[in-house]
Amino acid sequence: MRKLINEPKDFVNEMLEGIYAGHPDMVKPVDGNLRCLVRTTKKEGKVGLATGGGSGHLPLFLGYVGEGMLDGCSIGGVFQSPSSEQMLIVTKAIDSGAGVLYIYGNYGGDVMNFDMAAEMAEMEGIRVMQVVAGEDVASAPKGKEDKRRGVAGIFFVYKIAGAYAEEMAPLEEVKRVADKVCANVRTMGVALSPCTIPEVGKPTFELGEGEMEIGMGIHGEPGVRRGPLMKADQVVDEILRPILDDLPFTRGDEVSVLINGLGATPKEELYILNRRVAQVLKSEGIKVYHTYVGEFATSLEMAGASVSLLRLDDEMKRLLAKPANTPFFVQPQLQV
Amino acid sequence: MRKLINEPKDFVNEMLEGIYAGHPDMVKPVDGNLRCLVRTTKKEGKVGLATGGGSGHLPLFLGYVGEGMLDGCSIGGVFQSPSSEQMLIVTKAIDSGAGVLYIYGNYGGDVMNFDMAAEMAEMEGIRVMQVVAGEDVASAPKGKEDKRRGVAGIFFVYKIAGAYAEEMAPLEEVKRVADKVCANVRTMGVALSPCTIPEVGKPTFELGEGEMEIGMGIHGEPGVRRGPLMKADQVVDEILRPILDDLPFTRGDEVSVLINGLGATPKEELYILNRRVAQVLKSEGIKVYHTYVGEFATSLEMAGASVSLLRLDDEMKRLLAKPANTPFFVQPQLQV
Amino acid sequence: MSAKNTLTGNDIKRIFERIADIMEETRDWLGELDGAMGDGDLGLTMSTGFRKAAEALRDLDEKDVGKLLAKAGMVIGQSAPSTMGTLMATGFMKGGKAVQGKEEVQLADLAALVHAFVEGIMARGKAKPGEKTIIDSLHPAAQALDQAISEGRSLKEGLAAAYEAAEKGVEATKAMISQHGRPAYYQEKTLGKQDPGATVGMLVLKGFVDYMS
Amino acid sequence: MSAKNTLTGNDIKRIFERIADIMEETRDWLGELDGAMGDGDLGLTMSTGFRKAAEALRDLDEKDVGKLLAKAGMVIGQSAPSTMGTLMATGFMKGGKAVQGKEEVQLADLAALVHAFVEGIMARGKAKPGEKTIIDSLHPAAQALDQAISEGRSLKEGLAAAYEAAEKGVEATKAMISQHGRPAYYQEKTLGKQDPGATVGMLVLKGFVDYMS
Ligand SMILES: Nc1ncnc2c1ncn2[C@@H]1O[C@H](COP(=O)(O)OP(=O)(O)O)[C@@H](O)[C@H]1O
Ligand SMILES: Nc1ncnc2c1ncn2[C@@H]1O[C@H](COP(=O)(O)OP(=O)(O)O)[C@@H](O)[C@H]1O
Ligand SMILES: [Mg+2]
Ligand SMILES: [Mg+2]
Ligand SMILES: [Mg+2]
Ligand SMILES: [Mg+2]
Repeated sequence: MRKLINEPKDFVNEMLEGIYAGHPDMVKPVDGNLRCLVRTTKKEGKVGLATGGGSGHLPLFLGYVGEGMLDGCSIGGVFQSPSSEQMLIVTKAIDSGAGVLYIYGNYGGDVMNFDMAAEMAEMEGIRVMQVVAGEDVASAPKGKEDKRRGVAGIFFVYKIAGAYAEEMAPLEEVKRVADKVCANVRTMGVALSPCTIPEVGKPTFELGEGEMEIGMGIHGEPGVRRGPLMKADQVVDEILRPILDDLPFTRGDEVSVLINGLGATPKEELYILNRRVAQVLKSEGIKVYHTYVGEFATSLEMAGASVSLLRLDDEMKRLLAKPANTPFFVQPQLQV
Repeated sequence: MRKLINEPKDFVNEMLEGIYAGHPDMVKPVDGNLRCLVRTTKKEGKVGLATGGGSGHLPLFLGYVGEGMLDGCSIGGVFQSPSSEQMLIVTKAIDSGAGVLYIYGNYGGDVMNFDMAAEMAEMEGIRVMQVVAGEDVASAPKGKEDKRRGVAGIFFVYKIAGAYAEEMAPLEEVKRVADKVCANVRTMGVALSPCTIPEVGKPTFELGEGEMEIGMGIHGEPGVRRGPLMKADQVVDEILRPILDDLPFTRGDEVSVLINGLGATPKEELYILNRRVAQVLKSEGIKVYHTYVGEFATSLEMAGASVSLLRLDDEMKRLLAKPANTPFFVQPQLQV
Repeated sequence: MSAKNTLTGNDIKRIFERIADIMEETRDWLGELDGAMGDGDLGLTMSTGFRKAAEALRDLDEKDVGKLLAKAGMVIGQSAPSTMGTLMATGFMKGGKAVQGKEEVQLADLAALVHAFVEGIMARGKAKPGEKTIIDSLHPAAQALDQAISEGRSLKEGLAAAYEAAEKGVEATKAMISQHGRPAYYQEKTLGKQDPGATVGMLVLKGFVDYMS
Repeated sequence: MSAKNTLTGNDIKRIFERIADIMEETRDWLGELDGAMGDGDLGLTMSTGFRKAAEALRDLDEKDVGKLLAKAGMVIGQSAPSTMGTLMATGFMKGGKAVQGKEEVQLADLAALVHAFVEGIMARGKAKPGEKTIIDSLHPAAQALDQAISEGRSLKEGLAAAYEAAEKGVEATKAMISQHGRPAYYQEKTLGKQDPGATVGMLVLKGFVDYMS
């Protein structure tokens, strides 16, 4: 293992201690519970936005807790769901009477735990609604959208729902917009190398030096095809086509682009991918409103990248453009 | 090579095309010359801030061109200096009468080319001053500060000089503050794996799976010690001590901390390092004003990290806190 | 210990110790079963979860079998928040509710417990029999308990029948295609493989059977 | 071609072709020399730089030797912006300036050229003799040219003496400790190794010598 860590078993908690030490003005643990992270400030009457998920995906999930985005996050072990109890703790901490919206990725363990947490919260008199993000077109065919994994595209859900909640929109409304984002975002990725869970100590899967897997999930879930590593432009063509065809995105659409690195892939390469994405979208007559390039949802030190497209309407565009300020993502007001 | 690229020889230009495609509102090439990048907007009477350096270090160098930071950047091949001609082109494009300040890292090729560019610019009637950043304590002993390599700490120089220039400070003043930052910042790092220059195709150096090199430079320049990989806390202790002793940083000092990933190291690990840095600083009685964690100066897909400390005074603190908005770095106004 | 026809809270505590032992003994095997199409953590999560549950029960001054089971579920859910941990939490909490207030449970109570357990899991996981999950071992087991009651069997005989039905259920999962969790991504490739979660269901029953003999 | 005692712009153009060939022939060797303590790009940058320079000169309708040399320097600087590329750019631009306006150069002009070249490099690189750089081959070469002039030698003889002095200078760098560029980080470890930049200086002179014979 080529890792800068101490004891593998302390990986998550020490990472969290580093986060609280680094951003004391922005986030804090609930009652000393490191794995229940909330904003330092709470706005009365605002809908609380909570997420949660396994560790190992920074900035996901906790990295988006902050102004203009989320209010709290429950944190699981590496690639493991947090418990429903943690989720309940976060829910109670962030509710200020307007109810709480859960936004999380479509993974069995997370879904069940958030379901349980929602039931418990309701029993405590907190209104909870849920939005499950699943936009990886490689993970299930069209028609089975509800089986799709949630990957980097959840960033758009956080960003847009977060901006709306910040405007004091009511729970149903925030949920409506969050659902709309889920319905309009699509992602597909490619992996070039595995990653190693600290407590496991060996790679999650094997992938030879000259190999890639198209459509692989962020925990190493199987993709659609494994084969020799292709040129960047070919890779883009191969992952962009299913995205475009799925929604489908058509001439005249306006989209926001997210080029996401999985961990070990340099930003230089992400921009080489973006070059091709921009070319293809241009030739398809699809307009790009704003491009995000960087690491938004990672798998530890996995090499690879994903491309997400969000089809915008005026409402989503207005909210996407709003400012945000979290430990991992800062955006000034964008020109609309 | 596990790389998402097309032809190795097109690596730099295609990366740049991706950057221009992704941030058309923020940066543009000078007269179609991809390797001469400037801000889209120009403020009359403002001192122009230019940097330049080799490719392969994103966000360095071009990533800090934008509001509140730099005005232009000349871009070299991977790990190679840009030419003095490119520097001159950028200088002419960003000068608006108030003169231009060059801020760049202390590497032979860059120094000579910027010197040449400065001479040529002076011949064209543009006032040029220079600030050379070199803060890697592992690269030369105390007393030989002028031999030190410039690494991630240059971010602080850009940030603070950029904020000052934005306030319309004159050239001499911006240089004074930039020099002050250089004098007060120290960095040291550790490498866990090499990187591969696309056109070379094989790793820049060998480093076994369980090995690390303390003090290695961002192009693989030799460090102070190679040995078996240690625990994160020990690594921090070993690189923080020379930093603290060098300036020296002492009880009562206030610093800004920069934990920088070299490319392949996950943010989780950077925060584990930050945890220990915060502990040590606390025990030394050194106050932390603001912590930056992420990738600020990389070496393609090299694994490893560096720690930088900037000793603040009121002037530097005020300027560090100012907002910035570039393709790779966004900061809202911080609380001072 | 012969002709024992009821289980008290104390028995339940010792049964959880036995289940924890079984999970520890089978840890690597469960890990391998899960690793084939899943993330391979099942051995780890189940041995940790049941060990913690057994420890929590040991220190608990509580006679109500239902409350003990609910407590065990909560502990497993917190210490192993994986799919199976969460399903065990739901199952034991729902199952516990079905026998709440009883300090002794008979075969009929156990049947109600397992039925509630399975229904809880089905609701939580939005799954039904035949989809290659834990349901495919526990649902037949519940039915076997019903049958044993109608045939007037003893507690020991009933549990043995339930275990046997669960074993057959596990075997039957080999012919099914995974519809839930990570293995579902592999679809047809899951044919021929036994479901790890169903295996866990069977092992839990084995804990009861082992304790009775 | 015997007893040729001046060089015209045309000769200079052909000398650059020869130097480009030499850099190509020695590319791997230069790469290895640089790779030992540096980044190993020297073979690549020098073969590219001199080839581009030779090509640029070929197409140039210019008789002024000084301007030709300055142009060559500029092209090398642009196409090979490494340390050596930049030093070559500086050297040829300064050297060119020293003979500007001349369409034919004699041994004395060449001496002035090499002196200006070396001084330009010293100013640009803030280096002096003995610090294990290109200066350590070219500075002795400049002195050898002075000596040859005072001894009344021919152009060919003078250049041969300069080349010989450069060769000795390269040999002498083995006993020096690097003070500049990447190798300087290695300090004592650079002992025993010949300096790659000094080697390039010697090879440039070899281009002149080869052309003369
Ligand atoms: N929705 C579901 N309903 C019931 N059982 C399920 C469901 N999803 C998965 N399972 C069961 O869970 C088992 C895997 O458990 P576990 O290893 O804990 O999952 P994970 O590690 O992916 O969270 C499967 O073999 C299957 O029996
Ligand atoms: N400051 C300097 N002044 C003169 N020569 C120098 C200086 N620094 C380096 N050199 C010469 O440059 C050579 C290396 O050139 P090059 O490979 O182009 O460097 P780099 O690749 O590091 O830019 C050294 O062998 C040395 O002769
Ligand atoms: Mg599992
Ligand atoms: Mg799991
Ligand atoms: Mg070199
Ligand atoms: Mg070089």
